Parts: sequence; structure tokens; C-alpha cells
Amino acid sequence: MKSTDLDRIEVNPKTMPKRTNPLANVFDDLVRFCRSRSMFMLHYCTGCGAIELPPAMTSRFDMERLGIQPMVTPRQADILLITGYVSIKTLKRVILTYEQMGSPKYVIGICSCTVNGGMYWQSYATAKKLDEYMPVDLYIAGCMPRPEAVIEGLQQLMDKIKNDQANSWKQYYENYDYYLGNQQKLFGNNWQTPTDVIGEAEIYRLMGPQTLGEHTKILQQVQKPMEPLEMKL
Amino acid sequence: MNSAQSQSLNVLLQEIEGIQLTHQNQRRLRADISADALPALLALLRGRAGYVHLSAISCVDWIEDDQFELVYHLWSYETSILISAHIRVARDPGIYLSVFDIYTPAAFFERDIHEMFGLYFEGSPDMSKFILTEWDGPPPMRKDFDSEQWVMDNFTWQDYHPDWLKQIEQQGGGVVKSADSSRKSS
Amino acid sequence: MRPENYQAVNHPPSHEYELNFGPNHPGIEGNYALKVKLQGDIVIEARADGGYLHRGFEKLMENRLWIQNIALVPRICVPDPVPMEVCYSLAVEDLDDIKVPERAQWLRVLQLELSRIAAHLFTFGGHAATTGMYTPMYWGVTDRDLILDLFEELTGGRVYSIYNLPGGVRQDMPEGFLQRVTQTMDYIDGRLKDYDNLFFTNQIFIRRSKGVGVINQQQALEWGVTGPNLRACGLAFDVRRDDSYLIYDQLDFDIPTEDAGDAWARTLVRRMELVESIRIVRQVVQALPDIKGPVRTPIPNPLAWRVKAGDSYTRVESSKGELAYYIVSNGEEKPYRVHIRGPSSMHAVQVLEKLSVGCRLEDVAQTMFSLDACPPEVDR
Amino acid sequence: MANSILLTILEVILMPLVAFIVGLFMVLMMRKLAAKLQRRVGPPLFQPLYDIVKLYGKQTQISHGLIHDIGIIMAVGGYVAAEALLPVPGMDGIAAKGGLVTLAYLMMVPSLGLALGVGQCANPNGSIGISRALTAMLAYDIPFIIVIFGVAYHFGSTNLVSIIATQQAEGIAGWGISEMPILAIAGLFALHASLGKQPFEIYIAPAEIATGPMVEMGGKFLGGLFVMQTFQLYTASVLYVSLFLGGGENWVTFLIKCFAVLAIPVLIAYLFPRYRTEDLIRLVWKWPVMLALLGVAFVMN
Amino acid sequence: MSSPKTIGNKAPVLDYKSAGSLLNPLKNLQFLGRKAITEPLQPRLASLNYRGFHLNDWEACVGCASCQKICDNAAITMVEIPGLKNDPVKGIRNHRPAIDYGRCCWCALCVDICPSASLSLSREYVHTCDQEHIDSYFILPDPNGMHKKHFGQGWQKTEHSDLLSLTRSAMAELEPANRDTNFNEIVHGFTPEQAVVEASRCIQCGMCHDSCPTHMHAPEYIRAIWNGDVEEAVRQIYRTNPFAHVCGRVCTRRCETACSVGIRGEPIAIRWLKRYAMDQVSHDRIKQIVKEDGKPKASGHKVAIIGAGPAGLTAAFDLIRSGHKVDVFEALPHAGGMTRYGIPDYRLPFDTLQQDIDVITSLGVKIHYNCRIGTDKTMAQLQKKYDAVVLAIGLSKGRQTRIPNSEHRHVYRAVDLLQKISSGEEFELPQSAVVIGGGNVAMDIARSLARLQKQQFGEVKITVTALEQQQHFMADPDEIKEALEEGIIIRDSCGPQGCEIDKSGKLIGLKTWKVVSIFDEEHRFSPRYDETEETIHAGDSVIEAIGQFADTTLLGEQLTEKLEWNRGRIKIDPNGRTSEPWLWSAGDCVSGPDVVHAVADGHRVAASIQQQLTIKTNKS
Repeated sequence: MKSTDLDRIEVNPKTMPKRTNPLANVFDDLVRFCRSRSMFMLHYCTGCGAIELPPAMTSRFDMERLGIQPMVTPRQADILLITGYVSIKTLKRVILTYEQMGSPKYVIGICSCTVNGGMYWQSYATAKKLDEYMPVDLYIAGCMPRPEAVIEGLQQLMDKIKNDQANSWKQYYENYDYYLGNQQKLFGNNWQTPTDVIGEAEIYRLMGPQTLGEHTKILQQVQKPMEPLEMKL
Repeated sequence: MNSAQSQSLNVLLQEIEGIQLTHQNQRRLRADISADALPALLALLRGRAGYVHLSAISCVDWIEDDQFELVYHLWSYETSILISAHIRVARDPGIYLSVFDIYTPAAFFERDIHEMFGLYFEGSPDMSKFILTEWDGPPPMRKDFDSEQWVMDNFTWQDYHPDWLKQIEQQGGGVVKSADSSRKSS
Repeated sequence: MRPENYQAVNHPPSHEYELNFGPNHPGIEGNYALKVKLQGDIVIEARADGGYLHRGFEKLMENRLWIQNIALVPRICVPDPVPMEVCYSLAVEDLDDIKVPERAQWLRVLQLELSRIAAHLFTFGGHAATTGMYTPMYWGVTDRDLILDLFEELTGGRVYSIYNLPGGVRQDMPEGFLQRVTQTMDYIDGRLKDYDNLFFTNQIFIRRSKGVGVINQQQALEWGVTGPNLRACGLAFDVRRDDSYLIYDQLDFDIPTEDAGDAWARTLVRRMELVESIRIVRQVVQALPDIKGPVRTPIPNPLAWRVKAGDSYTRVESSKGELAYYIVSNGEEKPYRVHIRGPSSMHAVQVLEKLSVGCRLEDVAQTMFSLDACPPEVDR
Repeated sequence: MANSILLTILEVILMPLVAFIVGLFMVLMMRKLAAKLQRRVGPPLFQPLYDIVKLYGKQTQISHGLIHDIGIIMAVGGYVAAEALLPVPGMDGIAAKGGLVTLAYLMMVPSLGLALGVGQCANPNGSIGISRALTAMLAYDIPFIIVIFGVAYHFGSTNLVSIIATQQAEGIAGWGISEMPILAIAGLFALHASLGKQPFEIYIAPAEIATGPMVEMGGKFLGGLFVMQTFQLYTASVLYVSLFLGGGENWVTFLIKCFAVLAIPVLIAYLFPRYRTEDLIRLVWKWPVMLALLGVAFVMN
Repeated sequence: MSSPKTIGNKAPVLDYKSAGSLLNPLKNLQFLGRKAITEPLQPRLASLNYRGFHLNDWEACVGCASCQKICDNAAITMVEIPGLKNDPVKGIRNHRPAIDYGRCCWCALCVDICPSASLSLSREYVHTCDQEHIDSYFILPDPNGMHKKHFGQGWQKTEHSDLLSLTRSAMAELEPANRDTNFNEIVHGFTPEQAVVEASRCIQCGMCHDSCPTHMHAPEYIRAIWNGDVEEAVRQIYRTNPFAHVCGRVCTRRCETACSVGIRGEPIAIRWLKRYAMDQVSHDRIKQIVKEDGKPKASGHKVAIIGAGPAGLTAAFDLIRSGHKVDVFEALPHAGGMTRYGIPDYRLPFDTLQQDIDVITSLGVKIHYNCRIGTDKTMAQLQKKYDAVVLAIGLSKGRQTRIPNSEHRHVYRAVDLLQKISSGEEFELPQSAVVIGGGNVAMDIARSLARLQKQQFGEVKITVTALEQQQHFMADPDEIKEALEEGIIIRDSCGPQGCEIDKSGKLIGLKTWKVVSIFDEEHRFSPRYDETEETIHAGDSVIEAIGQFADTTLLGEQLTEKLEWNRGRIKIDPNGRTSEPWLWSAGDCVSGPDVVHAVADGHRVAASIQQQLTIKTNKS
């Protein structure tokens, strides 16, 4: 097996700015409608709120009614549910996961902990505000929110997607420097992920004035090309 | 358990030098011994009193005494008495012997104590980090590590400013800074 | 600073390779990781990697009032939070010599056993899902939800009931509650037949789980295995009976055992415990109306409550095994030290690592789920 | 003549389209049946379509190289080509020219294509998955080929159109299932195994290898796999119907037969766990092969 | 209890070894024919005691911030809302809790501790928002619910879940039988154990501090007592009150009225805790503690204080610690003013009062006893000799009812009698007496006479009459209770109409009419009587305890003319300064009759004088 090439990104022509097709808007609406009716959520239990997801998924509250299914890998998923606190160790994985998800992608912050630290505000081990590290589309209040509240929240996200209001994923590219800065503050300046966010931003034409900055400079200095590690346990 | 068993256990334990026994209740026996005598006690309990189950090893940081207290909670399925063996180890340099050779579960507890308190166990099979692999601060469970302070230094909080608060602030009210400042001064 | 499990691995020129189970993997319970090294399909080395759910509970509890910790403790084991509350309360009561009214003790047992049923139903589902059978999960979680409804009615919270305080329970049960408990128990009793057909007597499942992750008695004792996992090795030990707390000594229940010590035996022990728990719940339901009196011994003003100095090692039997709190008080408003001995701290680390070696790739997830390891309890 | 060529071309274009639409409903039925067994409502009517449109509408399309792309195209393309060889009521396409052997060959292409594509992803889970998928293919292809051989021998033709015509001429008594019941059972086994549903779901196995071949797939690629799934369900069930249930007299009976055939493995799938790999091979090489050989023996007598 | 050993079936052993047919799972195909059990998409109604979003009854909430203190997660902040009622005397602040749902864990401990039972949780549980509206996570709970939608109350406080201890720690007292013949102190005070338990009830809301006229640091000394550090408690007490022993016994304790715990239960016994702290520390140690600040630099200024009562001595205490020389002139042979001569021994033993005074004199305050200004020295002399003069003469004269025959020689003023009793003077003890008045002075005189009567005649014949209904008496409820225990008869709603005199000129009783109302519509004092209900209360003497007034004759005509007056009282500015720049006035003679107000007044004039003298120093 060959080692991984850096991910190559193909650009969907639909994102290109010039659009001449008169049906383009109708087509866009259709795609957005389908996006809202088919949300694959990443099966990742980051915190204790995850215990209310199985009830929401299974027979009693049956998320599949809304077209929501759990998916196993970030590549397949559209929504990332951050279910409660994220310990710093998990946060690294969450950021990697988020970057690996295909756009458009949506983040839902569940429980108190994702907003302002929640129960664990004194803890040295958890991150306090999720939106410092990645843009969040929707928060669901509760500790933890009941399955009904989760489903209600997902329905709101569906509405937002349908109305083209859930575009936080673009912010991640447009303000990458800000997010990277917060990540570096927490993980140290050597922090890097295998995903080339700046490159993706260029391809998506989402380079904003805040995409590059002092933090990305640090990243570009320390960034090592992906190379395979020696096998060790 | 019956009193005969309890008697024989007491007699048995007297073999350890300098042991102090306290019956906390019917099923809890506290044994204070010196750190040197602990392996002998554990070997004795395991070998001759049926104490095969090491329930836990707890560590307490008595910072004022400059000591760590290690508590070995042992359970015997035969006598149904839980013995807690308490020893004290100097906080500095913080090294003690592993009891892994007597009790296998000790490996996890010793590893845990090592990363949480920084107390090293000689002879334990694995002293590498388990939980705090991405933590480079001091061992967090030590009393001299102030978690809240660390959090305040490293994180910021939501800066809420909802409309109702703006309204109240216009009227001259607002968030009360601390509980005491709300009091009238004399 | 790149998390290692996302890095491509340069495989040595042999048939050995490495796989990560977790932290984001459906074959792992919660947010936990197990790195395995395989030769072909056989695991030759396994390393558990925890801390993804680490919140530093023991540190947090040192910084909070005795009563505030009550809101904190259930979070230590999310699928089965009630024993956490009860164990903490029992330990504080032991330290401060608080006598719990009898009615409160019965209510606690009721809640504990309901929680055990809920946790076991949840575990079955998870275990079945690791073998590719999702229907038991859909059923188990749904039926568990009915018990959560009972919790909601009794305690005001679905999962984290925060119902126990040192001294008793916070509220008496609402009217007609016992009747609804009976209804739910009848329903679950009736459903067991379906579960048996689908899951417990499913020949393919038996084929998958028999002989997987075998622990013999000798090993179980040596490795510190407790709870249903220990009973699946033929040792009838249960803290409820042998180090009795609350009013368990007044109840009539059996301790089911199996001899095989494999994943199948562990599942079966849980299945039988489910029945025992239902039996206990029915006993409580019958006895509770005759037990009058308060449900809580008043404690001092919680803002200024100092628990007597001393230490207490208190154990209860959670659905996962032996759960213990070691609490040291130096007579202040806050605990001086709390050490939580979660049953999974043994099962999910050492035992899992040992059992994984030599097992098939297909069975790694099953081994973990059959041990019913609860990662938040390991990480604390 | 020109007309008939034009007609054939139209049919060849139309048949995969029909297959896709029917396949979507087959996916829906599969999910609905699962929901029913699990005592819940299940997805809405157009859910499979939403999923596919959404996946194609994803903006990020992470590719792992040319082979990866080709692999997916092969996977879908293999089935699209197979559809043209599967006669449906009113449309024969090029079935008369292709025959069973070509079809059997085309049905292996997707797995091979997937193997190519997934191999490029360099994800060990994917590699294990694909090796399992090929193993499974190796397992179920043996009874499958034997069954096809038996059927072809019985009808004396590898031409599906004539096989169907023969069966329809004699009514139910002439159906393959009445004439070759043992082969039909073996065929059902092979069909079930080829769909990769429990207990034969060894190569998806989320809890073991995180959905195996699909692990690195996102966006269009996953969409491709979803499309492939619709074709797969369609192809397998239509082939079985054509071989054993007399094909379609008209669209109503044809669809009823297809969905009924498919319901059997689907229902079983949600009530059983998966086998281990070696168990699968042992099982499939033992019973279906034995049955198929027995069936062939009966047929040849 | 009966053992429920027979309940429940034995666990049916699952026969998995033989029952396991491969086709068993297929039995579950029956579910194809069953209905789904999925709930509708609309969120269900939560259970009756669900712990959902917060509600707060703003009418009931007093802003005590206990919810903030018990919150695990520092989720609660108090917000000051200007439009709301803010009444420190009643223990109400215009603060309301605001809750951060980015922290809250819905444990409901805030509900369970809430002293006013205003907080509760609702059955509402759905709230979502996007990043721009994250402010909606910070809410100010009101009775209408988070989204102004009614979901009904969920978790509320019940008697089981209440976390406050609403009853006081028991304290030993003299039984009525043991106290009615002597002047021994009735209340024993807390034992250390009782005091710690009582102190632990405090929720540290600080309402007591706000309501106290002198803003004593009650939360701090209660916390110190709870910590077992009584010396620290004394230190905190002396920050604002040199009459600690006195206030520990006879304070009107507005703090306890304001106490948040008192909303639904018995307030913290703040007075007894103060007394406990003072009693625990030895007198010498108290003196040391007071002097801990070190000796101040002498300022060279001199201040004269007329009247050695609480106001005057408090001013002296402050001024001497600021380095001024202080001379106190007291007309009577003992210091303490009304606390010495007005409050009976059984409530305030003289030697404890003496301890307070001793602390003050130990600082260097010089008290000139038996020195009556106006006779022995004149105001003019004082003005000349001192930089400032404080008039703290108290209310030494009893008011008269001026009802018919009230000039009879057996009609007494309560203050005069009390002074006689406490100074040990001989006087004619009435065999039976009728007291007019429902205040503490009336109770004091009634109970003092009752003791003397019991000693001398073996039985008590005292009737207390007052205009108010008994529950509205000015006197302490405890006093009334104890008075009744001691055999005193209380007749409420009785308006005195005249003293009855028999033919021989002997007083035989008091005639009263039933009171219909005391105040008119404009809340002015204007009692109306029901003349048909006339009662004659038998008694050979009548004692008027309806209030006191100041004896300002000492000022002299000239000064009296010069000063500005306000309805019979000397007019003072908010700092206690009169219209004469050298003269301040403090205590009962300018504000109400109450020790702690007098102490507050003393501090106030001392601060004003200090300010004035500092200006003077800086000028020179």
C-alpha cells in the first residue's frame, strides 16, 4: 500500500461564480432541499450528551424520519454533533475530524459545556468555548438536552439549510487565522493538521482578509509535509 | 463473617511490626503501617488470609505534612472484611515500590497515581501516561496545582450582552460584580 | 503535534499492521481508543488509550462544596449514573454519621435497580450492534427509555437524576408512581421473550460470542475483574449481598452465575440479572407503601456544611461491577480528596488489553462491549 | 433495421434509468422493512433520492487519485452495463446478444472496481474491507456460477430472453423455482450473500473496520456507492426473478416478484448478526454449493 | 417490617442450550404487523417535577443571592434592576438572578436553597440558537418562562427538598418559675456547639448588614463563629459597634427582621450569636483586640460629649481612636444612659454593660460622673474649652398621657420607676399596677414590678394596656411571651380615658375604651374608640410607658434660642450637626429610642467631627 498523497481536491463547478444557466437557482434550491432532508451525522460521542443520541436515533424518537442517519467516518458525514464537553485531547481529534468532513458541513453544539464550559468550567482538561475552535451553526441548550430537544434543534438546522442560512463552514475558511490562533493557544505552536485548509480556501474562493495572518505564518513555518511514521505501539 | 475469623485475622496481622489496627465498622479494618512493611503485609494478606482482590489504591496529597498517603484497599472474598492499609511516603522525591508483583491490578492504579500525583513506583510495568498524554503541566491532582487559576489563565468566557441587560443598564442597573459589593457600606 | 492516529503508518515489511479502534469508531464504547497490532486477522498487541473524556472530576470535587458534588458525580458514568450518586451519598453519610430514613433507602434501591435494568438494556444493544445486529439496539434503547420516563417522573431528570443527597432523597415519589413502575416492569418482562428469540438464543450470535474473550476464574481474580464479568466466571460475588448496603439484606434475590467466562456468558449473566432486578423492583414496589416516614434526614445548611474529618471507602454494585468511593474529609466545607474506583478502570484497560491479544479483529469490539466498559468512568 | 437499432439504443439508455428508479424504491423498502422490525416509522418516500442528490451536491470532493475515481466509475459502470443485459417487461435491450455469462462477468466488475478504488485510499480499514469483500465474492460466486450453469443447462440456453420466454410459456409450473427448487434455494443463498447483508455483511462491518470500503468515501464517491447499491439490489433481484420466477409478464407482476425476492434477504438481515469471515466461507462453500451441486445433478438427470 | 421474601418469581433460567433454534429470530417477523411506537415529532410534555428552564417569581424574590452561592458552576449572576423594590430594612434588594445556560446543569440546588421559594424550574426544555444569538443563553428568569410560553411549573421546592434549616438552634433559658422572683439574666446564651450550629444556618446574604443602622458585619462574624474563631468575630463586631455586649442582649435587631432565612422560617439568631462571641472572649482579650489598630497620633483637639449613653460613648470611642482627647460628662453616677437606668438587670446585667464601658474608657476616654451640664458646667464653658461638643443626652423624661386624674401621685412614669429600680433607690412598690403602653419600656417596667411584687407579696398583679392589638405591639414578641409567662395580664386595644379615684382619693384603676382604629385615612395618629365597651382595670397605681422626651434645659435660654428646632427636637443636618457649627447632637434625643440607632448616630457625628477637625488641622 502506498502512503497517502496529500488530498487532492476537485472543485465542483457549481461553486464557480459565473452562472449562466437560468435553471441554476432552481437547481440550487433543490440541492439545498436535499441537503436539509438528508443529514448524515458523524457517530462521534465526544461527551456525555451523547447518551441522549441513541434514544433520538432509535425507535422512540426515530431520527430517520427526518433523513438523519449516523455515519461512521468524517468523510461521509455532514453534521458534527459536539455532545457536551470536549476535553483538550478530544478537541484535537474533533478539529481533525471537522477538517476532514466534506463541505458543506454543519456543527451543532449540544449541552451547556460547548457554550461556556458548563459543569467543567474549573477543569484543566476541557475546552470551554467551542466556537473559538470551529464555527458552530446551532446550539441546543440543556444538560443534556432531551432527545426531543435534539430533534427540534435538528429540524431548525434543516430549516436553516433550506433557507441558505447555515454557512458557518465558509467562516472557517474566511477566518481561518482566528480559529488557528485559538487552536495554537491551546495546543502549542507546533499544532498542525493533515488537511490543507488554506489550499482548500483558495480552491473554494473563500480566501478572506482573515484567512491568512500571524497564526497561519507560524503554521507555515512549522508545518511538515505528511510523512509516514514508523510503526510503533 | 464470624468473630473467630476476625480473631484469627487480628492475630495474623500482629505479625507485621508496628501495625496499628482500627476497626471502623464490622466490615472495615484500617491498618496503619510504615511504608517499609507494606509489601510484607500485602504478601501476608494475599498468601495467608485470602485477600486476593485489590480493590483500589488511593493517593492523598497531604501537602502540609509534605507527604503522600497511599491507601491500599483489599478485599477478601472469604472473610468479607475490607482492609485499608495506610502508608505515608515523602512527597519529595516521591518514589515508592510497586506492588504489581503481588497484585496485578496495581499496575493501573500506580500508573494513574503517577500521572495524577507524580509519585513514581519502582518496578511497575508501565509508568507511561494514559489519560494525560497531551498534558504538559504539573501532575494535576497535587494540591499545589490550582486548576481554577490555570483555567482562568488559559481560557476566556462568553461575553453575554443580551437586550434585556442593555435595557437594564440604560436604567442604571446592571450585573452585580461580586456578592459583597452589593452590600451597603457602613 | 499531530495526533498519531491520523498519521499514515509506514508498515514494516511483514504481515503486521496497526489499527486504531477509536476514539471515533463505532466499535468502541464512547470516546475511547484501543490501538491494536495485528498479524493477519489476529491481534498480537493491544494498547488502551484513554483520557478523551477526562474532566478531572477528582480535582473538581476538591473545589466544590459537599452538596455541589452531588450534581457532579452522576456524570462520571453516563450510562449508569445512579450508583454514582448513591455511592457518594453513602460515603458522605458514613463520614458524617447520618442515618438515612428507611423510606429513602427503599427509594434508593428502587432507583438503583431501575438504573441497572436501563444500563443492561443499553449494553445488550451495544453488544449486538458490534456483531452487526442493530435491531436489539433499537429495541433495547427504546425500552430503556421507558425506564428513563420513570426516572423523569420520580426525579425530574431523565438521565442525570441528581436525586440522592447525603441524608436521603430529594423528593418523595409522586402519586401512582408505583403503579407505573409495575406496568413498565410487566412490559419489560413481556418483552424478554422477544429479546430471547432475537438475541439471546440467536445461534449466529452464540457462535460469534462463544469463546470470545475468555477469562477463567483464576485470571478474573488476578486481574481484579468484578461485577457481572466476575460472575460470568462462576464466582457468585455481589457487593449487594456480600458487603451489603441500604436494605439489600432484606431483599430476596439470586446471584446468577455462568461458568464459561466468555462474551456469551457475560451477556447471559446480564440477561439473568435483568430478571433479578425486576424481581427486586417488584419487591420494593410491594413493600414501599407500608414504609412511612420522611425521605430525608435534614443536613445542615449546605453552604456551611462541614463533614466530620475522617475517611471512608464505600462500595456499591453498579451494573458494571464494583464501584467505590474513597473520600477523605479534613472537616472542611469541601472534600479533601475523592478517589473514584470505577469498575471499568480495570475492565477497559488491563483486562481489555489482555483479552484482545490473540483475539480476532472481528471480536475486538465485541470483547470491549461484553466487558461493558464505560470509558468516562476510566477517564473520570 | 435502423429503427430497431434506434430502439435498442433507446432501450439501453432507458433500462438503467428504470433500474435506478426501481432500485431507489428497493433501498427505500429495505430501510422501511428495517424500521418496521425495529418498531419505528422509518425514512420518508424520497429519502434514497435525497441522499444521492445531497451527496452529489457536496462541494468538497476528496479524491485519492485517478485510480480511486476510475474504481468508482467501474463499480457503477459495471452495473449500468449489466442492466442492459437484464430484460424487463417490454424491453429486452441487448439481453439477447449478451447472455448469462456476460452478465455474471459484469456483476463481478463492480467489486473489482471498488477494490481498485479503495486500495488507492491507503486506509487500512478500507483495505481490510475490500479484501473481505473479495473473499466474500469468492465465496458466493462459486454457488452462483453453479446455479447459473444449472439453469442454463436446464433451459438449454444462456440467453435470458429465451429463458424467460420458456418459463412464461408454461406458466407457474414452468418457472425455474418449480422445476429446480433446490437450485432456487441455492440461488437465494447466493443472492443473499452477494448483497452483503447480515449474516454475510462482513465487509461493511462498522464496528470492526468502520464500514470498510466506504471508509474514505465522501461526496460524489459515496454518492456513487449509493447509486451502485440501487443497481445492485435491482440487478440481483431481477436476475433471480428472471432465472427462477419466470421474469416479468407485465410490470406489476414483475415488480411484485422483484420486491418479494428482495424482501427475504432484507428481513433476515435485520434479525441476524454477521458471521466471521471464515465462517462465511465455510457456510457458503458448504450448504449453497452442496445444494447447487445437488440441484445441478437433478437438472442433469 | 414484614419481610417481602416471597415476592417475585424465581428467575426463569434461560434454556439457551436447547431452545436455540436457528430460526428463532424469525419469530420476530411478527413485528411487521405491529404499529410503530415512535413518538410524534412534537416535543412531549415533560413530567410534573421536570427540571427544565428556570422561572423566578419577582414578587417573592428578595435578591439574596443564595442561588448564586450554591450554584456548582458559577452560572448565576445577580443583576441590579433599578425599577424594582429595594428595601434594606425589610431585607429586599432589587437584585434578581440571571442564569448562564452555558454553565447551568439544571440540578435545581438553587431552587432547593432559595429562602423565598421564588425560584422554580418549568417543564420547558427546548431552546436552540445560532452563533449570533448566543446571548439568548444568558437569561433573566421571570414568571413568564424563557420563551414567554406557559409550560407549567416543574421542579419546585417541597418540604423534603428544602435545603435550608428553618428552625433555630435551641438555647437554654430560665424557666418562668426560676426567674419571676429575681433579676437574673433569663437567656443563658449559646453553648459553643449550639452557636456553631446556629451560625451554620446563615446563608451569608448580607441583608442583616444592609438593614442594620450601623451596618454591622454580621455575615462576617457569623462566619467567624462558624469557623470557631470567636476572636475574629469580636474583631468584626468592634469594626462598627463598641456596645457589643449591650447589642448582643437588648438590640432591637432589625437584622433578624431582614434575614432571608426568616422569610419562611426562624431568622438566624444574630443577636445571640453576637452575645455568644462576646461572652466567649475574655474581657482583657477584648480590650487587646480593640487596641490592635495601635495607638493613634494625638491630634491635639479636644471634644466634649454630654451624656455617657450609647451614642455619646460611641462617638467618644471613635474620636479617641482618631487621636482626639475626649471628655464625657454624665449627670448620673454610672455611665450607660438608658441602657443602665432603663433596661432591667434580667435583660442586661449591669456588669456586662460595665464591660463595654470599660473597653471604651480603657482607650482613654474620660468620663466625668455626676457632672450635670447646666448646673455644674455651662454650655458656654464647654464651647470655649473644646473644639467640638456632642449633645447625647438621650430621652430621660417620660411622656404623660394627660388623661383625667393622671396627676395623681400614684401615677408614675415608667422611666422614673425603672431608674429607681436599677439604681436601688427606695420607692413605694404598688400592690397592683396598670401599665399604659405596649412598647419594650412598658414590658420592662411591668416585668420588673412583677418580680418585685412576687418577692414582696408573693403574687403578681399587673395589667398592661395598650392601644394596639397584641400582634402589633411595639414590644418584642419574646418580651410579651415572657411577660405572660410571668403572670402579667395583657389587655390590648384599650384606649386610656382616665384614672379612677375612689372617694378617699385612692387610685383604684384605669378606665379604658375599646379602640376601633388608631390611625385615620391619612395615617395620622387619631385613635377612635368604641365608647360602649368601657373597662376599668383595677390597680392601686398607674404607670405611663407611652414614650420619652429629652430634657433640654441644660442648653440654657440663650443657646436654646439660638438653635434651630424641628418639632420640638434640635434640628440637625444628616451628619448630626446642629445649626451651631461647634455643636453636634446624637442619640435618642435626635433619633429614635434604640441602642443600635444611637450607636449608628454616635459613629455618624464622630465621622462628621473628625472631618471637621481634619479641615481645621489642615488649615492651621
